[in-house]
Amino acid sequence: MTATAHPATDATAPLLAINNIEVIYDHVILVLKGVSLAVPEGKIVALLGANGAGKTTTLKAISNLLASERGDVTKGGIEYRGERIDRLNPSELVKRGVVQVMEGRHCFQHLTIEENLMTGAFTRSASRAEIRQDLEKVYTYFPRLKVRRTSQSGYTSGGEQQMTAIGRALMAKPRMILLDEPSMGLAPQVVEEIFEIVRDLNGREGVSFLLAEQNTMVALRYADYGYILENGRVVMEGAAEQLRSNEDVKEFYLGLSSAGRKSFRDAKHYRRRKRWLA
Amino acid sequence: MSARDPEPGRRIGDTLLQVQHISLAFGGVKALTDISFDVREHEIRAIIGPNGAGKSSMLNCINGVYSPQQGEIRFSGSTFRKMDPHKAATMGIARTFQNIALFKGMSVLDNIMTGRNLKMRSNLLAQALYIGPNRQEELAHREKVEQIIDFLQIESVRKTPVGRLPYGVQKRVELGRALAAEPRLLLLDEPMAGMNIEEKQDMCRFILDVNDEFGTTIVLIEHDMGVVMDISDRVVVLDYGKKIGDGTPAEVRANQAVIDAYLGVSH
Amino acid sequence: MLYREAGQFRTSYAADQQLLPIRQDRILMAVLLAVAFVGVPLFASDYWLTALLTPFLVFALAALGLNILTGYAGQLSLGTAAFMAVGAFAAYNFQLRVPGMPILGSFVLGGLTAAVVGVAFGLPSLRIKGFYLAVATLAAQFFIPWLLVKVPWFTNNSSSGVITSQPIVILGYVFDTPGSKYLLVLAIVALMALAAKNLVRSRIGRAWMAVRDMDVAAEVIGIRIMRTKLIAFAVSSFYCGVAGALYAYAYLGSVEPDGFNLDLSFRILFMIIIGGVGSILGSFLGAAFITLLPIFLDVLLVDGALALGLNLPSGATSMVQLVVFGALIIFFLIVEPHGLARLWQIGKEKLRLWPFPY
Amino acid sequence: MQFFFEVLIGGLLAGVMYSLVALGFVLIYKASGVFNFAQGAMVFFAALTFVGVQEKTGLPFWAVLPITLAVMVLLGILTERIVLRPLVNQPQITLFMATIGLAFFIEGLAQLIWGTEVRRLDLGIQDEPIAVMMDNFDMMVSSFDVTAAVVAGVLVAVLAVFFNKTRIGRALRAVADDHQAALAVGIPLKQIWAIVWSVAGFVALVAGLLWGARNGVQFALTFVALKALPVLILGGFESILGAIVGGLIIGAAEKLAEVYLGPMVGGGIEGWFAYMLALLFLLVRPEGLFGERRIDRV
Amino acid sequence: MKTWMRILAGATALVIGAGAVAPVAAQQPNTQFIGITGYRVGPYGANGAAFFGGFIDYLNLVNERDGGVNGVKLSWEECETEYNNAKGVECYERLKTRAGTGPTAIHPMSTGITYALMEKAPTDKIPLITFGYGRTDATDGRVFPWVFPLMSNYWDAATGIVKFIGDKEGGDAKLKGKKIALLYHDSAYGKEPIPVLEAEATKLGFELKTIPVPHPGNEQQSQWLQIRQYKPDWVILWGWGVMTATALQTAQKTGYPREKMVGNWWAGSEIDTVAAGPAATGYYAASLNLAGKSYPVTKDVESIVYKKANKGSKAELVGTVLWNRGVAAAMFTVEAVRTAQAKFGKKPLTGEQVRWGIENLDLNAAKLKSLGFDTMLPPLKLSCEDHGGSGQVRFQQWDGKEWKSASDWMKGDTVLVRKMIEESAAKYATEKGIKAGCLPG
Repeated sequence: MTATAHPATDATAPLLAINNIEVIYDHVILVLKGVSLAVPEGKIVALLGANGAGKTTTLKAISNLLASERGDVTKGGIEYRGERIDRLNPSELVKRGVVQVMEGRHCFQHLTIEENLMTGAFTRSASRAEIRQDLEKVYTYFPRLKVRRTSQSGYTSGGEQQMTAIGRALMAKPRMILLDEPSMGLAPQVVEEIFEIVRDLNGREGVSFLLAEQNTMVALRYADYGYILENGRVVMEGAAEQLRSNEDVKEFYLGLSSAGRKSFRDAKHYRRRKRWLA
Repeated sequence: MSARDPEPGRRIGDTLLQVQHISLAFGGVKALTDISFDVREHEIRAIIGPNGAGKSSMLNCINGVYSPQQGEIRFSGSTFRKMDPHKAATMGIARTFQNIALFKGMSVLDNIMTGRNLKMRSNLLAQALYIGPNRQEELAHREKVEQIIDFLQIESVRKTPVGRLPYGVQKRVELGRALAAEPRLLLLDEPMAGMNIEEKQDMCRFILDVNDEFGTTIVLIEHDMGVVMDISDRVVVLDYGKKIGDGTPAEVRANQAVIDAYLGVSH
Repeated sequence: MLYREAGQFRTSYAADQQLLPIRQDRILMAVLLAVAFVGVPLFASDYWLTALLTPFLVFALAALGLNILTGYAGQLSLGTAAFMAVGAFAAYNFQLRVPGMPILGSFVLGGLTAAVVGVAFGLPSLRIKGFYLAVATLAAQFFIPWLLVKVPWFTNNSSSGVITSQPIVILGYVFDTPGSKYLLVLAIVALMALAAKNLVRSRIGRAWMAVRDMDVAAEVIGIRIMRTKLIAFAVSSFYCGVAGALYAYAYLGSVEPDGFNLDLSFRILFMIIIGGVGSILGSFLGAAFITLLPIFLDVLLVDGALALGLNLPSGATSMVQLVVFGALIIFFLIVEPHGLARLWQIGKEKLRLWPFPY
Repeated sequence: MQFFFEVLIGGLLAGVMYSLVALGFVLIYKASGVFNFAQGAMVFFAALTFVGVQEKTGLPFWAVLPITLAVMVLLGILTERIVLRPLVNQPQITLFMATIGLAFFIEGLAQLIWGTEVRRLDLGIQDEPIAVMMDNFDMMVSSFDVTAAVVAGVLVAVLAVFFNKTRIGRALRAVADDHQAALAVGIPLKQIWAIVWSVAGFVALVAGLLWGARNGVQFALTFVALKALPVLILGGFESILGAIVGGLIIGAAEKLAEVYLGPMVGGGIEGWFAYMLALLFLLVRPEGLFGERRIDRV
Repeated sequence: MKTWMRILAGATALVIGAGAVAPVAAQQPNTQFIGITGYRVGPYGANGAAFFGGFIDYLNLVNERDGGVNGVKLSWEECETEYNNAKGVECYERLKTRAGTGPTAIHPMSTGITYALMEKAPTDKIPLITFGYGRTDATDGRVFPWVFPLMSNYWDAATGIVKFIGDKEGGDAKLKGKKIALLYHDSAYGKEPIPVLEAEATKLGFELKTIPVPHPGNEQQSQWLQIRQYKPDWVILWGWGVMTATALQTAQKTGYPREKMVGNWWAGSEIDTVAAGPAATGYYAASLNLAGKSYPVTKDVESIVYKKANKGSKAELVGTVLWNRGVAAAMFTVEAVRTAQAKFGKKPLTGEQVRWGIENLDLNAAKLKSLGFDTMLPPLKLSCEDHGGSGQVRFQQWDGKEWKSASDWMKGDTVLVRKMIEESAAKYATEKGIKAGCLPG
């Protein structure tokens, strides 16, 4: 990777910087083994990797949602606008403009879509009218939500729920959204729709995104920069187009070999050595 | 790339499962409307469609978890208006779930052993005493289960509680549990959701091997078009509970209704 | 390294599926059984036998029963004491009304009667789950003692509702000393614990756990949910029923329906939670803890206050006891929600590695 | 017929008393998924504290009330902080057990502080038949019960507004649905739970005062929780309206059954009748009267 | 953090295991040890606190004032049973190991625990004193040599109440055609009076309706509506715990006069009436002992135990019905020891020796007066045949502030009661293969 492509070396300090953090669950399971990354203001940064690589853990370490899952950041630090945020509680963080949209949407099932959106504004001490205005703005991004505003979110489709989740985060007037697996379980068309909105928000509102995604193909199409995690470590990073053209990424994450995409039919099994373990 | 065998006709047999005019509604909300399709012996049949199209509901109707309001299901010669899950299991229909439905508190071995449940006979007293026939039975089935464990390459985790395993391995264990029942028809609900390419390739291999080696018929729901197009013989496309396409992967890919509703232009 | 298993190979599935595949466990179990069957009766005082060990075993059996239902089959029940009552009163009536009935036969029939009643009250579990079911089992908890009080036949027209157990005679030998009663209970409990262990590692045990963990998936692989749950209710109630009979015959000697109250049910529930839900060993550890803790607290507080020269009014010690008991329960749940059995397991893991930390 | 109505009305009014206790359960269950078995102990603690403070200080009702409320809020906050927070993400049964432990703790503590004596709690409401009803219809309707019903009605109305119309209420419901997500959008979980427990403490205080005035303040107040459980099953654990309607149904059915059915089977059936009724009802509607129907998605 | 908490938890478990191994003996040597299975927590904690408070206050009095019984100091240990049978047995077994003598005599203060200990006591040779509760037919000491339902039993109470109602109506003959409702705690305890009341109803020609109240009895709307419909002339209240107060409150609510309600002695303490508030005014209850502080013994307790030695249990309880009952129970025990000492010597005695002392207890009016009890109790004389010794009850009425005597010491239908006791005891003896007879003294 060339030095100029590294966002952390930009003249201004990055919006978010993670320095060599280690995360341990339950006091025993080491999930992140020293992860460093940076998100510059106004950019979309993708965090890529397989299941269990530590993407979600990284996001939760930033938003401080780990504590309730018996996880703990044991080393390293996280800075947002130059301020250490690793000991802040999530609510403080939201007030500072960092909001996470969790994997699997996590809408409040028994609340209507509009109520869901309203909860996003919980930390703000804005006037009713101001919040109303923001609500309308969210509806302009997601016209579909306006139509279904009174439906209980539990009864809406996956795509609508994902939109609700993002819209809910927007209600907090965030500067930075941590977006976890927005494409999971959604049809290709809906995935495109969601990513278009992400790009839109980034462009028009200047919201920065750190998005964890397995769908490397789509993610790299929309992101500016990408990090690839494997087994709790960053193994590769670079500008999106660089990653996209990297042979290894192509082969392992995009399923493309130089001779075009390999058919799943032709995937080979390499029989591994049998292991002895009771 | 589309057809699997040079001569699919020789591999694929008669109709095994026939879904006829199935309609299903939940409290007035229609999930499925008049769906019909068939699955032939030894075939890999994919069901695709956008989220909420009713794919999982379709599987749930086939193995009796939901009972459709209308229509019937023919499976290997018998016709059912309402299948019940237990009967489906005895007739040789096995199933995996979209969100892993493993028994979290049990080890991999025990999870797969439950798949043999229907094949075990010992009575309660014999089980309590754990002597003679029950012991023999347990050991015999353990043997079978170990074969599956070998096949899926999960030997090293056989005594691990499934809750502690990574997602991809859990998916594999769930496949193993379904295979343990030695099913004729295997229903797979998004077996590759949330996997990376490497894991997907592994899973495809397992599915194809099962299909080849045991001759198991497979019905598969999958979002990854690459996978669907590569490994399935025929594809059903659902949208908002209606069938909008049915045919070989090539046919489906060329179907304008399918492109509009689902595949989108940019794929 | 005390607990090293290296070098112990299991080369067949049969060897791998034994009850205690690890040699150290087998030795430990043998020692434990030897102590329980030989050492204790030789050395323990009557107080220990009557007031601590016998009730401990009886409660462990009841906890085992509840653990089968709640821990393995996932059906939370608050009616344990009621099923114990059924067992006790049924055994009493079989013994009373069937001439020449062997006492062990009465225990078994008492257990079976409880099993039948258990199945009847288990029927709602097919439709309702979780706390709804738990509260529904309270129906059994309130109904059964009422019925036992209301119908004089059950108590053989005892005006007070109290039944006094008949003497325990097996093959002419009268079990009337604390030691002999203890041994009888121990033998029964040991056998039934072994049977429970076998059940949970057989087909039915896996079916229970499957239904507990994910009932839809269990149904789809061909497990009959209804049958599995009802068998769990039956087996569980059988254990509770036998425990109830032993409670009446070997422990208290006389019981009244009101004695089998909600408190007792809760007590047994505590045992499995503290001991470990879904663990045979946990049932024993929990029973030991819950039986001994209040006594220990009692002794500690009374003697402690005396030793410190405090003139604690005995009322206050009782309150303090309640407070400490409640606090300890919470403390335990926070520290180890999976119970003492898990602590034991962790201890074993540590021993395995000892003296190396990893 | 007059007697039938008398029983019916008496039952309905008694049912309201059950609802009062059930409400406390519902609040906590809704917001934190905890089946708080200590609710009965909290009712006892509230009443005992009220009477105790009154006894010690000799202050009038309106002065003692806020003091007691403050104690209950403190108890609620401490409970959340010490018991429930460390148990976040544990299975429901573990939390349930913890609340049983809590019940023991509170019962012991309450009596340690205030003693075991039975005390009288005087709210100044005479528990006598309402003269108008008595004179005109020969119907016995208790003035106390009517007052209690009015109090319960007001309480429910206040709670309904609080839950549905306020920002905190919405946050409470959000937390009830998905506390992880609530945390993610910046709802401070700990404060919210502390609020819930405080509100539950407040409800316990209301119930404690009314029940205490009815039966005297004594340990048996903890038993009123047992009367509330069938109400909960019937009404659904998550519905405030359910707690009220469930209470009315249980109260009325229980009294009618005891009066008309009881004599046939030797009486005393009230102890289990409500449970049996709830059980039978569940067989028809497993989610309770107003409970959320769970859709099993697989 | 986690690890040390685990270790701590493990250590707790260990300590608990170890702690139970060596219960430290609390008693001093060369004293007369009295084991007390008491309860001060739980639903009946208030009752227990009053009773055992009085009990211990009296024991303290004997030590402080008299230096013990003939120079033998008293020692005791209280074990909390929570009114729970199983815990009661554990306490009994624990107390049994104490001192050389064992617990001397046990007051279980719970019918359930009494039953649980009934067959253990003869083997262990420890007498059970059940003052106003327990197994009624145990009054026949030839079948139950180790059980002493002192003074009066439930059937005495029931017939006594009928007698009292008869007196109020102007003679037994006036009872004919009257309607009496029995509102009882739906438990073994509550059902005790039914057979004898039924016999009385047949004999005296009144109508009896029995109405059970399910445990705990904190809700009695339907029962009282039944009473309202039945319109009985009298209501006999056989309550325990919260049930009594609730009954009084609900009676007021349904407009039933409290002056027509008579409770038994477990439904007639300040605990019951205070909780009911003004609703209790006018309510009658049978009693085994009078309330009040005017007796010399009470004054002694106040001045010596409370003021001088500062060992009192709770000043507010002094003089209440149950506190006085506890004092009386302790006095019976002490006097039994004194009686036995006359025969066996002035030294700590065994349970067996004390049993003889109880069976030969003779507390005539003069003796009671010398002990400072005056009229608080009726005279009492036990024998092998009669382990009650009195059979008398006295009625008190709640005037809104305190219990006031409302009758003399009186006896119910003693002939009927004795007959029923002997029948029941004989049946028990046959069942158990007991050969009835007096123990050699």
